[in-house]
Amino acid sequence: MNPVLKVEDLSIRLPEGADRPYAVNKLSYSLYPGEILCVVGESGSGKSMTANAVMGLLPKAIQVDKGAIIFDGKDLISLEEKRARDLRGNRISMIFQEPMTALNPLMRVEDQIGEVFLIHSDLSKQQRKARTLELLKDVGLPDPEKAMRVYPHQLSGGQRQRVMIAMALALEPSILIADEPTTALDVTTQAQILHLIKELQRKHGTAVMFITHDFGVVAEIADRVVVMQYGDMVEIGSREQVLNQPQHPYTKKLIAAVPPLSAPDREIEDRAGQSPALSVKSLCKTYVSPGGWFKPARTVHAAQDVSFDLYRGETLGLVGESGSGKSTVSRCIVRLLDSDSGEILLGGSAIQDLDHKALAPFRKQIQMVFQDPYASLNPRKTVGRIIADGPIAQGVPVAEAMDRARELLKLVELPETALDRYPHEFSGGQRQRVGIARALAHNPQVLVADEAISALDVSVQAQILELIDTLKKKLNLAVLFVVHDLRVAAQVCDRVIVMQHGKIVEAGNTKAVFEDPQHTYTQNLIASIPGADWRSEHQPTAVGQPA
Amino acid sequence: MSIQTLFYIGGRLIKGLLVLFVIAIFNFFLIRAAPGDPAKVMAGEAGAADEVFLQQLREQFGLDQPLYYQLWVYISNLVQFDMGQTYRQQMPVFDLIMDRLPATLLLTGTAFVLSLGLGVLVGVIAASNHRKWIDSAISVAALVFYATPLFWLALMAVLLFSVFLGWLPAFGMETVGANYTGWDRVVDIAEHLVLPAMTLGLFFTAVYARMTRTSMIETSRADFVKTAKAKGMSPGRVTFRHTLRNALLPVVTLAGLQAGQMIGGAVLTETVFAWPGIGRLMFEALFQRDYNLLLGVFFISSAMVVLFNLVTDIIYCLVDPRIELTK
Amino acid sequence: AEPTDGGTLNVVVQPEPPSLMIGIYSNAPTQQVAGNIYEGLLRYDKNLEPQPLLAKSWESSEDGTTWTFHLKENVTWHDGKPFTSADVVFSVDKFLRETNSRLRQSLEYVDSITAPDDYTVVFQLKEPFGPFIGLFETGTMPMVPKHIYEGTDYKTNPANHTPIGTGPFKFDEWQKGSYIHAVRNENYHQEGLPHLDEIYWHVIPDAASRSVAYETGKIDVLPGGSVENFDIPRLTGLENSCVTSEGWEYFSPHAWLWINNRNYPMSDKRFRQAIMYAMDREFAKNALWNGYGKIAKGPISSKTKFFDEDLPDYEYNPEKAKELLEEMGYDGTPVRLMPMPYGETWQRWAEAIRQNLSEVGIETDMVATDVAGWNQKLSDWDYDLSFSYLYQYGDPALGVSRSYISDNIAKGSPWNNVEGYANEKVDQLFDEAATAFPDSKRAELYKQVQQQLVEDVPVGWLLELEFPTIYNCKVHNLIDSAIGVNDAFGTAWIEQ
Amino acid sequence: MSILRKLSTNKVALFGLIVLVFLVLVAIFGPYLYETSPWKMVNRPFMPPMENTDLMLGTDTMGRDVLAGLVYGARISLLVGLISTLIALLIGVPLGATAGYFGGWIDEALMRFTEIFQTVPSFALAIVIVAIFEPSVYSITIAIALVSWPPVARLVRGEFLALRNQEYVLAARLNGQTNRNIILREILPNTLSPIIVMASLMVATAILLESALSFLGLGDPEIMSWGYMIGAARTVIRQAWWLSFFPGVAIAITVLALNLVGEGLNEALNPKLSGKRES
Ligand SMILES: Nc1ncnc2c1ncn2[C@@H]1O[C@H](COP(=O)(O)OP(=O)(O)OP(=O)(O)O)[C@@H](O)[C@H]1O
Ligand SMILES: Nc1ncnc2c1ncn2[C@@H]1O[C@H](COP(=O)(O)OP(=O)(O)OP(=O)(O)O)[C@@H](O)[C@H]1O
Ligand SMILES: [Mg+2]
Ligand SMILES: [Mg+2]
Ligand code: NI
Repeated sequence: MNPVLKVEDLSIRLPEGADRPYAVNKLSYSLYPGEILCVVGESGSGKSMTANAVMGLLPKAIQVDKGAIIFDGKDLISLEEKRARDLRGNRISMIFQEPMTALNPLMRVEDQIGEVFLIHSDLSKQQRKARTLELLKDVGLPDPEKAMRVYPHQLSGGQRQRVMIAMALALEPSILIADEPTTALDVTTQAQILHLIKELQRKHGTAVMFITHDFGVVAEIADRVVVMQYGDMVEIGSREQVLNQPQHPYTKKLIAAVPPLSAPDREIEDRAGQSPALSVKSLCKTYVSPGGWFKPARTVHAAQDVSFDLYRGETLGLVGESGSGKSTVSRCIVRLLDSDSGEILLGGSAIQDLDHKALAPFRKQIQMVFQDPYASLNPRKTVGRIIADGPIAQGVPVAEAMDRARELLKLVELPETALDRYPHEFSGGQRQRVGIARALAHNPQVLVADEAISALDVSVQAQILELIDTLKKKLNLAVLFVVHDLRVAAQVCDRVIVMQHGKIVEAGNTKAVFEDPQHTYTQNLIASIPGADWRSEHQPTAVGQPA
Repeated sequence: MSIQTLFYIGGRLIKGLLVLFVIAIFNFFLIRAAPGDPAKVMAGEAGAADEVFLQQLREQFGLDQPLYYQLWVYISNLVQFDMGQTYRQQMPVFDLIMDRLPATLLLTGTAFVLSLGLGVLVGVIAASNHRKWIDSAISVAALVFYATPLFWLALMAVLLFSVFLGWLPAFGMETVGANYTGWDRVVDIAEHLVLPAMTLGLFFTAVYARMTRTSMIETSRADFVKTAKAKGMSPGRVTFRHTLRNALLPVVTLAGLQAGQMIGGAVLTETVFAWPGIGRLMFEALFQRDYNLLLGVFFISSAMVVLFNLVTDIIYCLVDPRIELTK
Repeated sequence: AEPTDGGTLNVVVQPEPPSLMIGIYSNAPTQQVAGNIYEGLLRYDKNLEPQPLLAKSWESSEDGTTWTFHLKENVTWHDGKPFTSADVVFSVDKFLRETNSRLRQSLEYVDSITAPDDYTVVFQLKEPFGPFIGLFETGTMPMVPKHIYEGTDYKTNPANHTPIGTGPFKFDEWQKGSYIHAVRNENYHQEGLPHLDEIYWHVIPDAASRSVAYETGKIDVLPGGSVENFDIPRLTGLENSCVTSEGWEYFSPHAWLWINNRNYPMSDKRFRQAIMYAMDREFAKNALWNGYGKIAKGPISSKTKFFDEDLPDYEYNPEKAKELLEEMGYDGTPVRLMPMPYGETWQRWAEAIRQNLSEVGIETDMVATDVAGWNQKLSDWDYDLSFSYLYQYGDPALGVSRSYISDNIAKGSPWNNVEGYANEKVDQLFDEAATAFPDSKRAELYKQVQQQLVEDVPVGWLLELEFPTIYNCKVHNLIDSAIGVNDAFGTAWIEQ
Repeated sequence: MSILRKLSTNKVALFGLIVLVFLVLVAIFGPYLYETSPWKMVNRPFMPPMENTDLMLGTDTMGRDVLAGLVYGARISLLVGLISTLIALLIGVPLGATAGYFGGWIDEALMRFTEIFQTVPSFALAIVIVAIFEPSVYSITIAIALVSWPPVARLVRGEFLALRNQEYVLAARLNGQTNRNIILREILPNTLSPIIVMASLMVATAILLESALSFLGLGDPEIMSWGYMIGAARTVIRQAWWLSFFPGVAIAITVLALNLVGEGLNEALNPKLSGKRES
């Protein structure tokens, strides 16, 4: 079979002052009709650059240095712009990562899709409308008639991504390039979209270049896989080959870092006699977004009758889809939010109604690690101050607090020299360590980690998870681990709580919940995990251990 | 337009009226803080005056009453949309302002439309030639106009176009005494309008051009522009159908804010070009301590600002489906 | 050349008058326009000699206490009603007594006004009043129609908006902020007059725009003071541009520096004299007034009757000023200088004087105000040095004494004895001079007053101002009386 | 400082910066070159530029040295611009910070208050304030400040609204820091860049405003400023173009330089515009 697309010795130069000279270096591979080729690699490895080069959408400052991209016998790089335009959106189309921003907010769905026909065909208005409707039906939008008339902001993320797909497939292109199309979506939505892409690809025989950093997704849909690192292609091969017998050490490392889906056996301590470090009873929180003049107020029950106990030395997972209320619960617990009703007992004392002053002593006992390693550190403060400011605010002398900060840095495995540096001088993983050190500065008993690893690359995730685990044991912490990635939950949590629409639908020991989910929602959730089959039966590799 | 929108507009109007009301009170006291009073000014112009004359005038104007009473009278009249009498011209303030308002609206309206149209056009040209010489040329020109004092431009324009070249009338709104009617009159007014509208508009053209340029450049980096390009659209089409519409949103907001403010900003232009508008009226009223008139002008121009802001909001809502006129 | 009829005259009026009802509003711009609509009984030629207008003749008794006026018989108001002696009695005795504060003071000397018949009016004075015959000019004593105003509230009478007079031009339209339009009065009582068809008074608030308007031919007449002095040489240098300083004889504007005599250091005569020596008035005249005007020697203008030629001069002499200051032991207390907010020239003048004073060691703080604030501060005596210029109205009793007699020290007006100078001798001399008879006796008394005042320097006399009127040479006979452009343009005509 | 380094890579901004530094030097040291005041009448009036080497830019209506006026004026124009901006910041920043940080009715009340100042046409308000409190350097500065703070308040409020739920702010709250500390130490430093950019542009606007007020005759009569010079020269523009030309150019250049620097700062501080990827 002849490839539909051939990338030959492609090098893309980065502007001066970038972290490396080439975004993509001497890249060669082919894409065959009807196959799904996954391009994986960590952030910044040049995945998007390749895709953009194919589409001719490279930023002005970035130039193709050498090489060719052959499509239909023509080199896309040297092709004159007008001819290339005829191919774009017609023979080759693309969908992007952020469904929220990839659609023009000022145009109706119908017009945005219709535009493709307008540019590349001479269908009449009626025909365009009919085709658009058909497409929307194809991608499984509920009530496509109505969907035609709405604006993007009136659709959910998954729905928008469906619109994008409809747009991309409008003219039955030979190639579809999908740049991380599911990264911003929920597991269940992700599963649906992946399914949709696969189905449409089969139906139309489209060749798909699928960019992702998630090996689960690769396992789910790939025919062949390209692995990239720092602009180099380090490995290429069939899915089975790459996933199960990786050759290159980098690939091995990446794959090893993916936690298996099955929960390891854990010793279940009997807590009967112990008193919980944190006890939540019937917590309720409702958001009321104020209505305007004659606009009905919108109420969201983000937490309804949430109860659980958390003991020292255990990790309790809080899982559920986006919007299920996980963050709400964790923020109520640390009193960043005021709950409506229920009790929060910290070491036996009720803290839910304490005011700013009375709360101060309890602040030391419960601390939080945040999600975004970039947003959670004040860019204008040195790492030392970031860690020490909490104790200083509580009355600890500055010198003492700084000494303690130094110790903490050692604890989270950062060099002491970090003390006087600013957050932007650190990588994401290192920053998250600083965040943890800050949380530990007060010697808390309870640590709440809200999606503390979601923003990190897989390999870094593993390190942070390990750190938290070590610290937990060393300091006998009670950890509330909020996470949406079930693979992670399965690995690190002793017990899990599953939330849906603000309610707890299932709770229990991790292994029990994963192996025998009781609630249909939990079952559904687990089934949606991409690549669920891959590595689930595998012997669990210890977290973070290099393969 | 939905009922909700109507309610929204109603609500905004009520809020606006409240603001205006506070402004009226604030201005009332502000103006009374000035030394001198209208009677003195008028007596002063007479070149001779005694206490009797002053007292007569004050009585006539109601200035002999205690301040709180004057405020009460003013506010209770205002609530009935009566702004009182001017001291000098002895006519209802409202009538006088309405006499002058059309001139100002004509001037600022023309300047506004011109500057917005031209500014957006130039801004788009600059943005689509980002980092090329034409972009630099436009940016420099816009900056120079932005940095040059308005009155200076006005003076230079008069020198050049009226005195040396003799192409355009230097002042006034129409040829006095020519008694043109119909089309001739329109042409006559248009001729008079060119210089003041140009000087007033140039600054704002620069403002809009700069703003449009920045906004266009920023928007052209948005994901949906990439989507549009990925559809295989020509750059022109991408610019006009996708980038421009989104890039115009902040320009619309700014323009709305400035449309109202322009009325106050026209004082300079109206003075240099002897344009019989309310900017000049305000300036004169201030120095004549014509309290009622000054308050009236302030009230009306603030009302214009409120009105323009509301109109902007409505336009914004029409352009941007994400905004709902409900909060 | 022979006058030709017809044509439109375009004049600048600055600022826009508050009203055209000259009986109530006696300021300059009002008179400039309304002087064409209303008339007084007499007008004055450039030597201040009375000429007939609504009165065709007049005579006084031997002792100067009874004045009889014979009115013209063919005069009608603009609305067609005849003008009679009843109108005169109403205007002077009722209307103006109530509304015109300047005339009211002079009318104190009048015992009664009677009309023996329709065309005769008799003024009976309590005692002889020197300047009496100088009171009949339009701005001072305009005739207003009795049939319209009698029994109404004069200030709010709607007719104030549509003035009705007897003058050569009829009010037509007032576009507020733009122009005032008057048209020829077909039934004017002087045969063959007026020559012009119509007059436009243009309101152009900016001085530079006014001169452009003149240059571009939109305006024919720039009355004195309507353009900046700096522009005068340029404008008069234009082709077909004429200029005259005439037409200010009646007013003879006299500029001086108010010196607040109440406060140290101005309370010291030597300080005030030092100021006189410190000021370079010649420079100011040349740099600021383009050489127009004449340096004022004392309180009375050289154009006014009773001016004393032999007064001593205060020449520019900083050394002398310093000596005087030393002599008085001036301690360097800074004084406040409040410029007159009447345009650039006055602002510059203040800057020049500030510099003059600083050179002899008097430090000044400038106080900026606008017209209202300036009025207020002067009337409250809250100033050290300031400016003013006042009209002389052809007679010291009308225009001079008011600034120096101690009776006139009263807060609340910027037009009286604001400097707070009180000298019994001066009071007495002024008082006698006003009612002395005949003129030779008055002259003697005024001479004494002038000597005394110049010695005391209650105010710092600056300049006898001249406001040259600039006009297109095609306009003829523009100024034919002592009040110039403030009088009617009845005899003016335009070369076609 | 990295901002300076970034600025120095932007040629246009660097040019603006150099001009600005030069102006500041003139403003600080220039007056020492003249022993006497700029009001001194040194020669005959209306002397054109270059006629006398001592008076390079000629003399004005009263024979005063135009160059001396320009040099002294630089000080005043820059000072009025700077101080009024400073005052505007002192009003706008705390107000915006309080409104944005606390939200709720405090925000509502403060924003209504701001709205009042935004609704009155600002130039007109400035005129009235100066006229009423009588033209002096103080009243002019205050009037300019009073009409220019609302945008600052809005900007700061917006920034605070956006930042107050940033995770590092939440962390500070969890740490038990006081509201004052959070506002001053955590949030405010992170809003500085847009504030600096806005301030640099406000200085420019303030200089223009001052000159516009002077043009209308509302300048401080005690002080030689560029605005005064144009205002005074406006009536003689036909006789002596140089009198309004040079101060006009001085204003334009200053404002231009400030704008260039402001824009440069904006580009350097705002990653969205710098053409580089955010990270
Ligand atoms: N507009 C740009 N200007 C300069 N450098 C860029 C630009 N866009 C990307 N780069 C650089 O090019 C390299 C490759 O980036 P690319 O976007 O292809 O990575 P990626 O693999 O898609 O990463 P991610 O998973 O984060 O999307 C990176 O080093 C990045 O910093
Ligand atoms: N400040 C708020 N005002 C109104 N509604 C809110 C607010 N914060 C959250 N919500 C709503 O409450 C619900 C629960 O939100 P929450 O952030 O707790 O979810 P989550 O489980 O943490 O989701 P994610 O995985 O996306 O972080 C959602 O429907 C959300 O839209
Ligand atoms: Mg990417
Ligand atoms: Mg969350
Ligand atoms: Ni609607």
